[in-house]
Amino acid sequence: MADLSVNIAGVEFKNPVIPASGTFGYGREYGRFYPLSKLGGIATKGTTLESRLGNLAPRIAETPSGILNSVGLQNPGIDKFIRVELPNLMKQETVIIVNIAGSTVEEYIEVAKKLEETDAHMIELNISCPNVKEGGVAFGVSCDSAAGITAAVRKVTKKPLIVKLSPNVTDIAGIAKAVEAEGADAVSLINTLLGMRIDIRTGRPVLRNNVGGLSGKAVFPVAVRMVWQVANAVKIPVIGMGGVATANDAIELMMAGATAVQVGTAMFANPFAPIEIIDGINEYLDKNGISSVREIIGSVKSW
Amino acid sequence: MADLSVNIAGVEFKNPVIPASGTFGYGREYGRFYPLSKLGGIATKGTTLESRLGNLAPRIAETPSGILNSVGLQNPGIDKFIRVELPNLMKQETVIIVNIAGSTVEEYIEVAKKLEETDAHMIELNISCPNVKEGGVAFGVSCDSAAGITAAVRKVTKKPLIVKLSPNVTDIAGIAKAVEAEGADAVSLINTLLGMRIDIRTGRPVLRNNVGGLSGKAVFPVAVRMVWQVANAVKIPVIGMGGVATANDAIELMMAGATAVQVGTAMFANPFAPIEIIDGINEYLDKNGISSVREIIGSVKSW
Amino acid sequence: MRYTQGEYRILNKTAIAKQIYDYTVLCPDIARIAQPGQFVHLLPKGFPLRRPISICDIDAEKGTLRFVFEVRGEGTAELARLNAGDMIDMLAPVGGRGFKINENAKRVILVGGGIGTPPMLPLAKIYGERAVAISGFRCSSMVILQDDFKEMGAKTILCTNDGSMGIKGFVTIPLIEEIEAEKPDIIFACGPRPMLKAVAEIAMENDIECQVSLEERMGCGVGACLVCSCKAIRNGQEIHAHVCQDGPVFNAKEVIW
Amino acid sequence: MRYTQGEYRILNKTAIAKQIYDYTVLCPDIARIAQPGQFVHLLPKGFPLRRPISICDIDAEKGTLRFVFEVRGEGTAELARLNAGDMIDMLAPVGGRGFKINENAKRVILVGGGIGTPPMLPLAKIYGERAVAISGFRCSSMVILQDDFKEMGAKTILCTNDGSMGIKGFVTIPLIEEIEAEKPDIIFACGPRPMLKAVAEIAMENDIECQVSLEERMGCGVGACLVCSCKAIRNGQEIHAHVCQDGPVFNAKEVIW
Ligand SMILES: Cc1cc2nc3c(=O)[nH]c(=O)nc-3n(C[C@H](O)[C@H](O)[C@H](O)COP(=O)(O)OP(=O)(O)OC[C@H]3O[C@@H](n4cnc5c(N)ncnc54)[C@H](O)[C@@H]3O)c2cc1C
Ligand SMILES: Cc1cc2nc3c(=O)[nH]c(=O)nc-3n(C[C@H](O)[C@H](O)[C@H](O)COP(=O)(O)OP(=O)(O)OC[C@H]3O[C@@H](n4cnc5c(N)ncnc54)[C@H](O)[C@@H]3O)c2cc1C
Ligand SMILES: Cc1cc2nc3c(=O)[nH]c(=O)nc-3n(C[C@H](O)[C@H](O)[C@H](O)COP(=O)(O)O)c2cc1C
Ligand SMILES: Cc1cc2nc3c(=O)[nH]c(=O)nc-3n(C[C@H](O)[C@H](O)[C@H](O)COP(=O)(O)O)c2cc1C
Ligand code: FES
Ligand code: FES
Repeated sequence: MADLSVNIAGVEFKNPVIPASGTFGYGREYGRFYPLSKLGGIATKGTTLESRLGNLAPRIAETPSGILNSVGLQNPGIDKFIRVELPNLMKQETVIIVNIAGSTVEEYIEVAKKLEETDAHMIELNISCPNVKEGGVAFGVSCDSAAGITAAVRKVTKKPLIVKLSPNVTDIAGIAKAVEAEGADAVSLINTLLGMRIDIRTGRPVLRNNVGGLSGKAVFPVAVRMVWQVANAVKIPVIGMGGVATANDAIELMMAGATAVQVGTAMFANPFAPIEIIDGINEYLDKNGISSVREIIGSVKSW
Repeated sequence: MADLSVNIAGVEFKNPVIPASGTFGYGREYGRFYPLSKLGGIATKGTTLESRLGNLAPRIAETPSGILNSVGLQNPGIDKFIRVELPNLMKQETVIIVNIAGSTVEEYIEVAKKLEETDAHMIELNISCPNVKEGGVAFGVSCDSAAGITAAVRKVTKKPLIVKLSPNVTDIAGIAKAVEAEGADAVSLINTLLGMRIDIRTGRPVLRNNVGGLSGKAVFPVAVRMVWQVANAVKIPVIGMGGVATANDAIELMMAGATAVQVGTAMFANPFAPIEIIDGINEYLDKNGISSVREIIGSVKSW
Repeated sequence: MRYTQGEYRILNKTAIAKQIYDYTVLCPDIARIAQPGQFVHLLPKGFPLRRPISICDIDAEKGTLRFVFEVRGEGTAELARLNAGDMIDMLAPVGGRGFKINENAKRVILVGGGIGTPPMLPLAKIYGERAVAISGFRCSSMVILQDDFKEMGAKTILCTNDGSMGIKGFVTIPLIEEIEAEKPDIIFACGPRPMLKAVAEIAMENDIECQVSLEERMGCGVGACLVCSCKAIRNGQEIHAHVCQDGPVFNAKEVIW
Repeated sequence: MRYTQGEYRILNKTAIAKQIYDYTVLCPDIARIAQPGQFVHLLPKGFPLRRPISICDIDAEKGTLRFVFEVRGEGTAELARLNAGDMIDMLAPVGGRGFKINENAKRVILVGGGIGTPPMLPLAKIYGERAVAISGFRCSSMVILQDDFKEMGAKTILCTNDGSMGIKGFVTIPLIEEIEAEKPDIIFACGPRPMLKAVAEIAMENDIECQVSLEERMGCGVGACLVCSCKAIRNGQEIHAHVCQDGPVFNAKEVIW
């Protein structure tokens, strides 16, 4: 049994595998498959100041080795989250990462302030959701706005702050450096790539929102590249995600520079994916005589 | 038999299906599967002023529903191309699109000038190749540099000028508008998305160049989205590509706004892909009582 | 309740109509707890997403489930390649709310449209002669399960759009006739949305309880990803309910059509 | 010449060693023109890329090709699921330059390393008793084709790294012995790059013609995509040759190791 623990911004994770925001609700559903305490952590569904209905259905489309989604931040609002969901989450003996979103800087600040009085372990600032009209992704695509919102939230929270980056940009490493400079304790990437499908029988976009976010195995090579670029550009830890479905994928992303990985879309086909990934990483380390998973972080030998 | 012909910048294509640059060499090899005259056109391998060796091998990696390549513009140089390859291409009774690349604006200009004295039908300006260190993609990722190079080449050529756009950008529609303003007659997209794979057995990137360009079905939803965005932003025709493997894919991309499609990676699994796509589009049109393929261009009914 | 996901043995496969297949799968743990109106979430090998398919028969004793599906796209085509003896990857039973059974109901009408017919069969099994099973199909080549409904003792009425078999026309024609003949306690329905809407309106006009099983594209199937939303009214408020968890069966009054 | 791509019937499949399979495929058009050293480009169903596999035997009369491959990753695992009677998607024959056969050669040495052994068999067929077939494997469980070489009349020498069968050590040991015993006209070799390099050096030192079959990751397989490059010297110039079209067989002198 190798040492699977990793440390991100002072927070200890028993292992580096975390279900990704938006694919795991608030943990209740997958908690009916396995004890949540097995997980390294949980990133909750993106939560906003007020409750939101999200976009109209259809909200999902299948693509080659991937999916598009356009949920659009449906959530009960931060107050109800803190009242109803957080207490249950805090009982699960795993790291709770609260993913927050908003349409204005003020909204992000308000949400972060409300979380400051809770026991939640970390905040993940979603400045990269492609499925909301105002705000959301807009903050994530320029260095200035990404830096601005990071600085603003940094002022109101002492909790470790992860900034989640959008892949729909020319220079993701530049944005990572900008948020690092403003006090982000870690970055997570990648959120979804903007995509579209059209049903040629009806001539209509499959998603009612026309476009949606691409995730799943299809995006994995883009995730590896971006994690590698960002890990080479910043000193803070990188949490990698995008198409991770197996232990080998997780190891590859960690070699590229990720300290931990998130797993999303893969759970729709295999609800046990996070558990199998944890077991698989352990097996790999044992087989290769590596005593700690931390040894593989950023270990890629680039040409 | 429906009317499959389309017109791009005054050039008549007998059908809207064109093998993509870099995947079809100069036509000789696939010409041993079927007469090249069946094709709407041919986009040649990217050609530079001097001959180039390209990157070291391995230059290809497989990914879920896609591939990464890092060929890096290996080519015999424009003079040899004009002397040895172009005469053969011009005999094939199809539209010849010469894809050109370079490291400096001057190099692009020189290449375009040399082509001016030939019979080649169109020029495709590759400002988006991710596999060369200097130039190449650098021109394609900012509006200013994309506009600048388009303007410079525009001055030296009367041939219809297609500018090929990079998907590795925050705002592809903005770049399309910028090159349109400088006299591009059409845009083609998408070139490859930058990606990476690591062989976890060796800890080495699979590609000797570390990173490479992602193409194939995996990128199709990104291509549909970008074609749709660009077609809604510019008045010049859009040539769509990225993961097209079947007639249905081609129809979907045309509904999104493409006047023609290019087909690349799909040929590696199925050398007859372009021919099957042409036949399939014809069948679809006949079955749906549509008399011309032009009716489906941009016909998507967005929500 | 814990969710179950795994590979289960296919005991039987029958082609029952053009591109429509009928499977029986051995899964005692699931058969013991599955309820009418719930569904199974099937993984076509190699695909990113599972396919939701209604449960068509539950045999707790034999430990089997039965479901019937039509090949529509690539995923169902892949599933249809599986044969008796093969294993199928199933997440089941899913669906937070199946049909609400009123044991005391004296007369119920089951309305199934096309591939929405299968989930009506467990209801026919429960209500037997108290049930009228109205099924509508596009044409005779798509007709399924009529003998099964008869076997359960239900009055079995068949419609086809083109009149190639049974009554020519929509299910609403015999539905209205049956209501006029004797008002039922409940109408259960599953099928294309326009059909469900028409049935719901008829139920409303006649003040009859109506339970509809809805379809929506799904991700997780268990309530975690929120993709399978449908507009509904609850406690006077418009909400985006989730078909997999808040349904797939809804009281027709809750649905915003 | 036209290229041929299509689905061909598998006549026979045999597991000949751990994870190594031997296929015979009916493809008269291809068998008629295929040459030793060429390969077939096989598509595992659903994969973006084909897999290059050397031709191991050509029977123009029966219209069959034979090839042998080891399961290395997901693509070869998918191919290995195919059985006799199934169809296989094949683009063949590919390889612009196979082995250059000198009919007059009196003595040739064939050096095969591991899964590089199969392409040596067509040469043994041609040269018969004039050939010495040296094969090297990691261990006894991976040994293949030794009886086939004997059947062709070749002097058959086996090495394993761990000595679990035949000579313990590398193929270069018997190679040097055989050269010393009697200098051959040509050495043909296929196998891992370090082995090829060692063989090439020995050939160079002894001034013997040496033809090596190289491996590189491929896209199109026909010379169009330029991904399968290898550094070579031609006309005194360093070039990036393409294994699929300029090879897979190269004169060892051309290769930059
Ligand atoms: C609760 C529920 C019960 C169902 N019961 C049955 C049944 O008993 N028998 C039957 O034949 N069909 C049933 N369906 C419909 C069935 O799920 C779809 O026909 C099937 O998912 C189509 O998959 P495909 O691979 O053929 O199509 P594709 O078009 O390739 O599928 C692409 C994606 O869209 C989704 N999708 C496409 N059509 C539908 C649809 N109508 N509903 C939901 N998702 C869709 C697929 O699941 C997949 O994610 C049910 C749907 C739901 C939601
Ligand atoms: C000309 C030639 C002849 C060959 N002949 C044989 C043979 O007769 N028997 C045999 O067992 N093997 C042979 N090989 C090697 C064989 O092609 C690879 O083992 C196979 O492609 C691996 O595929 P995979 O799906 O198992 O591996 P994966 O790792 O899943 O493959 C991923 C990608 O890398 C490529 N790749 C991986 N390893 C190699 C390799 N060594 N060479 C080329 N591409 C590779 C694959 O083709 C695929 O595109 C030959 C290779 C070449 C170039
Ligand atoms: C249905 C769905 C909903 C998502 N919702 C959110 C969200 O609320 N907040 C967020 O930061 N990311 C959200 N994401 C993005 C994922 O957290 C993750 O970044 C992305 O899906 C890539 O990982 P994957 O390929 O493993 O799914 C969502 C993704 C999916 C598929
Ligand atoms: C092996 C390979 C080489 C390529 N070379 C070029 C090139 O020289 N110039 C260019 O503009 N695009 C080049 N491309 C990009 C393709 O033309 C195309 O834009 C991309 O592959 C997406 O289409 P596809 O998914 O159909 O392959 C190359 C692509 C591949 C796979
Ligand atoms: S499918 Fe995930 S919530 Fe319904
Ligand atoms: S594989 Fe395409 S040129 Fe060799």
